[in-house]
Amino acid sequence: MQGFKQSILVSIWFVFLTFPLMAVRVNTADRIVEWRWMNMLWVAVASFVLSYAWRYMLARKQARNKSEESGQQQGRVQVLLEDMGFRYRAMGVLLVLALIFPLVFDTYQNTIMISALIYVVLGLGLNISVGLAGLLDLGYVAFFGVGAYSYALLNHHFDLGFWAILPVGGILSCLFGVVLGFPILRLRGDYLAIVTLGFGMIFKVVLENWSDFTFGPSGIANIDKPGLFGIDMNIDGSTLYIYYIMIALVVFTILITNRLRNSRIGRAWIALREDEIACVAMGIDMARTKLSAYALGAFWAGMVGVLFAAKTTFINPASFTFMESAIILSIVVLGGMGSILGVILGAFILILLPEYMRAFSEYRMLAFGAAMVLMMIFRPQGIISNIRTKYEYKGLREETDNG
Amino acid sequence: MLKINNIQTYYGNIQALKDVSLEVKEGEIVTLIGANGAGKTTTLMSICGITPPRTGDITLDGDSITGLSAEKIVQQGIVQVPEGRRIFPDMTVFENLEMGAFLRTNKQLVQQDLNYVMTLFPILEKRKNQLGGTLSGGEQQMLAISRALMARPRVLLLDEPSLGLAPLIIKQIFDIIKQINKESNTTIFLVEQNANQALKLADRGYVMENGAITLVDDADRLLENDDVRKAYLGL
Amino acid sequence: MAEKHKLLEVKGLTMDFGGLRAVDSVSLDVCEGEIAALIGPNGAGKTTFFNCVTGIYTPTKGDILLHPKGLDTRRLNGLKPNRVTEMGLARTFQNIRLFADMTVLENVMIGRHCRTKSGIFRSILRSKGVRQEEQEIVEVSYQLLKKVGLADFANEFAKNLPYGAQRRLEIARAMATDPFLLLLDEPAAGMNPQETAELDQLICKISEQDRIAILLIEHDMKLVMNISNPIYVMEYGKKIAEGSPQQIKDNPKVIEAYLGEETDA
Amino acid sequence: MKRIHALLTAVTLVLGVATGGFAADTIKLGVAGPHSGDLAPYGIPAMKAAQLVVKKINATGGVLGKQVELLIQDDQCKPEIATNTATKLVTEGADVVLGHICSGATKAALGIYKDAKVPVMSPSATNPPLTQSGDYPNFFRTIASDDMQAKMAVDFAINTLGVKKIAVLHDKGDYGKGFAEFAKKFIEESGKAEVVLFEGITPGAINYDSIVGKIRRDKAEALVFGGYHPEASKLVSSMKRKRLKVAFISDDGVKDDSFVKVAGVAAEGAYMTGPRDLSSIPLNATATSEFKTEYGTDPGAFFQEGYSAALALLNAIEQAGSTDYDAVVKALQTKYVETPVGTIKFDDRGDAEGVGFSVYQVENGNFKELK
Amino acid sequence: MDYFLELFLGGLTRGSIYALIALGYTMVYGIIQLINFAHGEIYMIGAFVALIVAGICTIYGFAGISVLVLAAIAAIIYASAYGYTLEKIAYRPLRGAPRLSQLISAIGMSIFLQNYVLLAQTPDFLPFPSLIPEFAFMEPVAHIVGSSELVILMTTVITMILLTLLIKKTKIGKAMRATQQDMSMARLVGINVDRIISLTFVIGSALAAIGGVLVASYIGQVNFYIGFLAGVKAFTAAVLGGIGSVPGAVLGGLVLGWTESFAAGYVSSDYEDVFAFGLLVLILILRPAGLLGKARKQKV
Repeated sequence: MQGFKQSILVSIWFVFLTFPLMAVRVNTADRIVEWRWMNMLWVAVASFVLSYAWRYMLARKQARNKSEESGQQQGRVQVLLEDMGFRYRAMGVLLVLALIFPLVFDTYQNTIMISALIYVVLGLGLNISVGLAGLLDLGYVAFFGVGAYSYALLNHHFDLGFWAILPVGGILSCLFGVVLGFPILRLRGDYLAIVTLGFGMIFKVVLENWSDFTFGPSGIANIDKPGLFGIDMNIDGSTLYIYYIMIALVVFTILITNRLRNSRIGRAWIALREDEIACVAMGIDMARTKLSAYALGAFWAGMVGVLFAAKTTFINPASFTFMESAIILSIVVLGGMGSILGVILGAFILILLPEYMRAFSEYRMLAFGAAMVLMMIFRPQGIISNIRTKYEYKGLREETDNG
Repeated sequence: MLKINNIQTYYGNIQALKDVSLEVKEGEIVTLIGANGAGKTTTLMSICGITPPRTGDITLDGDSITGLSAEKIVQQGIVQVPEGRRIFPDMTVFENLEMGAFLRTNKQLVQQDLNYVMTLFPILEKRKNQLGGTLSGGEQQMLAISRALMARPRVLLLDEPSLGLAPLIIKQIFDIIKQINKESNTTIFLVEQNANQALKLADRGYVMENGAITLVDDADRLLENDDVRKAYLGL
Repeated sequence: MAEKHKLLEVKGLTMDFGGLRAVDSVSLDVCEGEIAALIGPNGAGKTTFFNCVTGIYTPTKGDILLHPKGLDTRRLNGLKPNRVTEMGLARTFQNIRLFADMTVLENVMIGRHCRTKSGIFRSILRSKGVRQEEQEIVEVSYQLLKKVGLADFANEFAKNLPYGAQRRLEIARAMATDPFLLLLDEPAAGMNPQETAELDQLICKISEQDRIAILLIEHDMKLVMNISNPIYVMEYGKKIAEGSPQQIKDNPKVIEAYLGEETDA
Repeated sequence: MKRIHALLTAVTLVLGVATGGFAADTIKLGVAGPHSGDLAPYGIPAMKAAQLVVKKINATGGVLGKQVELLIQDDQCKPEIATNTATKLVTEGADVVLGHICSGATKAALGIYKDAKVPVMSPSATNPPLTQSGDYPNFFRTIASDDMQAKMAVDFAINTLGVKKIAVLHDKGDYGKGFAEFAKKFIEESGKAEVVLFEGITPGAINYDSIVGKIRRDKAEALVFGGYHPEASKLVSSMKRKRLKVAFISDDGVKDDSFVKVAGVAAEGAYMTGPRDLSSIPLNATATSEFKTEYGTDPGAFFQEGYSAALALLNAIEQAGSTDYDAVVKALQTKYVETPVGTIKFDDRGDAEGVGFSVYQVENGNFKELK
Repeated sequence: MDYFLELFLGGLTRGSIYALIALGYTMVYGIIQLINFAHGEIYMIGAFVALIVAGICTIYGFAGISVLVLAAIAAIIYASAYGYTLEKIAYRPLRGAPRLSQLISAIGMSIFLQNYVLLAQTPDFLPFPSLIPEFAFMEPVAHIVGSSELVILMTTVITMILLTLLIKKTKIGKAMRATQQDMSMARLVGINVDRIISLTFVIGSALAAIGGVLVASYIGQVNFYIGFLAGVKAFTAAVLGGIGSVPGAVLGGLVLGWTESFAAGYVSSDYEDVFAFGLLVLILILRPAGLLGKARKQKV
């Protein structure tokens, strides 16, 4: 009964709230006022129903928090994922699936998949600085842009090929990260976020204005696709080719970020995220560690930027807006900060879902925004929370053997 | 008047209070003493609703106040002077006092209390328009007590009013606590590390160790009790 | 008796925050093999003193000198915390500062960071040397966990440990940096008597077996009196007493500082 | 292993046959452009135009006796999404494509259409290299390219208005900056006037007072602006507020009813280039009234061009008698078609012949064509 | 000289708008340390509601400054209601969650609100009826300042004075300051902190709505996307001035406005934004807490 009353109130409140925007449509240009009373009914009904769902979910979340406090329990998936054997097998299956995917589906699907894979690498790269080292970067797309423009420009002026530039793009972007990283290392948290946001914006403005160098807003067209011993490929062929390059790049990225994460450097990043002061007190050089995380994150964006330019064959500053940075960040956070598998899943969901929801194209950004909020409220650890690394201790085995 | 029955308070997974029970009767000065980290501050925060206990019950005049929000508890007349004084640093002394009377609506009575605390601590009158953060430690403590008095508390909770203060000022402050207790019949629950001073002031005392009450007695007797000394100096 | 080798020598350390003098020309030595204690009522400036020594604050005045055995004397003033740790001085924190979302073992492994050196590229390549180093880190860390009695929890998240265990983990983590001097900030806070007793043994073990000198801040007097000598007492930022446990116990100034003025009792 | 391989081959074969083997019983018209996001106002009118045209044609029996099916895809004007969109349209079997709207997205997508042999017609992509570079033989447009407009604007300023000092501004976008750069080039080439100021303004900024002050300081007699109407209205309003009286000359992106309605009196006297007056063309009136009955408002930007492009594409298929690429392209290049922008055919680079351009001036809230 | 004055005033106009919006960021940040990324959208909703009210009025034949006032009142009410609801839905359930989660939620809300207005209304730019009576100054004053600028400046000044009075003099304002300075102490004196947080959102939103109405009537057009850039700029202003500090937000807004204006006037408007953000980076490097911000000391 109380819930009913509450829902009625919520319903009334939302009718009031949405009234001017939903019920009225004014076209001041043509001097037309349109009244849409039916919308109010929809709002009333929807908010009534949703408020029930909302309360139910909140109650469930609270119950879960309680049970976690008294004793922790893990989801079944999480347990399964921590089983190394299962992980290796699952990865093998995924890889096989990824390899036969383009043979089964058409070029469009491949193109979409390439986009998603690009975001996988971007997510994994940003995951290094945000997920592992805890440095919030809202201008990450700039590094992506550096990679894309390095290829586009070097290809345009010097006719350098994709394979030559792939590492160069990464390295340039990495250098760019170091140069930008230096002055802002002492900034913490939110300040870092706003400064990186500023850098992202400056980057775009420079792209737009420095016409002599970047060709300004009209961009660079006819960028070469990746070559394969000079074989001429049609669109299907080259899409397929790029798809496999992309798969290789993703595997490469996963391999290396995974190795980094489980290395001495990676542990230092995580420690930095957890507690800066304890971290330096343990003898970790904060400046160097931060810088390495920032620059390595940039490196992947640069690499995949090269591939991006090669895939679209045309780039202009419009591809490097703040929204892109926000989407990449959302991938990392939705997927689960610090978790490689999570980031991959996050990228697939955020990039593929809107693609396949094209039918509802008008509503998909609305849903996207709402999903971000709801995820944070009801599953803040992301789809897959970070999996703890287990280290093997040789001595232990010997001891038990002997004993 | 204020009664705590078997409360257990946790910070996350860590149990800070283990089955704590104690009672403060009307008009009394009761002190809770113990070494650092024993759980004294947590006891106060549990009473005030900032860290509500997970189990157990707290009553005021027989009515349960467990689980009430902090502002409701203030409304009931339980007001705390927290550890470290917690003056609003960027507000003037006068504004800090006003904040103390936040829940009160009778302007006349508030004015009356304002005059009262100004007579208790004449220095505050002088510092009226100075920012709270610029006061000295002793002045801040006086301000913190005055701010709490502005709420006309029935039970005044004091958390380590002697912390970091010079002996002379501690004495001054303890005298005034006594005065407050006498003049306006305010019940006082005093948490202190400075056992000698606190026990001299109080009627009764509780000794806390590791989140549990280990001794209860009249203050005079506790003052003589060697166990108290042990709890502190590990003799 | 021969003069003991001074490992840490602090001379006239002063720290001001704005107008507030939190530490007022405090001098203190820690010699080889000692378990020294720094005590005093709340707010006396002990933690600030620690923070100055470990490089978190740069002191206003005074000298902090480290005399590692067989090496040159180093002046620590103004060095960054990580440099101080590299020189062999490790610490724990009053409000436990573990890496909550890392496992117990990983926490200790972080301590090994400054004693290992594989860089980014070698980590990517994961050469034999790196693997060996990793294994060594794991083994050293594991041994340390065993020493503090946490080996069974190696793969738990640090945040899920009970309070007392977290404190011990902090000690293990600090030990992993191979210090010759360990600074413990209230290691017994929040522990129950049994845990405190275990801690007592652990600290003695560290001092005797590993030959690490210890300077601790502690409120648990029983612990302090049991294990430490000398004891330094601070009040209002100043050092008011130093000496053996017995001297400290009998020192009226100390008693006054702790229990309040007793003159008219 | 061998078995898996065989299976795979079989799967691919079956799928290949399945996709390739469908009998085409409809004519598929792809429509691509921004339908969401901040640039949606430039994409949606063309999309609606296509819907109107198809509805009308289907009602009268379709093309070549087949119904026309619309495949509508949103590209948000982003190059990377445009390539996905293009691939999607190609795999769905679009015979011809109306789009894309933004030049950048168009450039990114064209390669895919070219490989798939799909003729593409944009109602709005005015970037000159699209037709002039010769890289995109499958590209057509129903709008004149930026350089044509810029040339006309500059000629008008120099020869008709006789100004000597010109400020050239743009909105940093590909369209606006392209136009401005051409304008600058033509002014300098003419030798009759000088460019005293060439700058980009920030779209979305609260005011342009600084730049207006600068125009005054540099004593420009005319302002040539490349960009869209929201910034243009802010500029002219700012100029009016600041009592700066210089001729304002802009492009087709500004020749929009919204410009007059937003800027109000400040718009009076402003010049802009645009397709020549279409009101005399009967089809134009028809299209507009169709839109008004359907949606109740005035059509927005690029509606006429979109409508024309849809007509031209479908007409070409009808004329060619099939959806064969070469035949359709040939029909586009040879057969005239009546559209709201005039009776047009396309030259071999893809620009529409017969799309006339004029200079307009705002007079009493209307665009008046200057002969 | 009058060129300088012109730039100065142009910057002042811009800056006062930034300041109005920045106040919302700074007040919210001061209390719960959250970057309310959706604040720009609240500004946009304010402008849109004003447009709807003013549009209906003018279409039915009313005009003049009273319509503007009515529109402004509606905008303030609705923006406040949206701000209030925003806090309840997107931020309150996340109280105590990691900062990053809150920020993501805020970004999500920003995207949601933008698209909500896009779908419920129109993607087009809509003209805002001109309701401020134009009156002309004499030359050369006229080309430095006009009536719309005067309205903006006066409204801003009055709003700032009212806000200052509210914060300094009223009980509720003092409670807000107390909460900002020490949240748990504020609870201990009986302040309902949740209510104060809601109120902060309401006041911040109202200020943004005022900014929205001013801009809408000044530039004469509104669409669903205007909140983004304004939001980013205002946030920059807030950080520049020292986030959490109310006078800092005002100063930051003005400094940013002037920087942009002078950069555009004396250098080139091509790189206006580069100057704006460059200044931000520079100031944060030199004074990490912003111009008037106070560095929070971290307890070790």
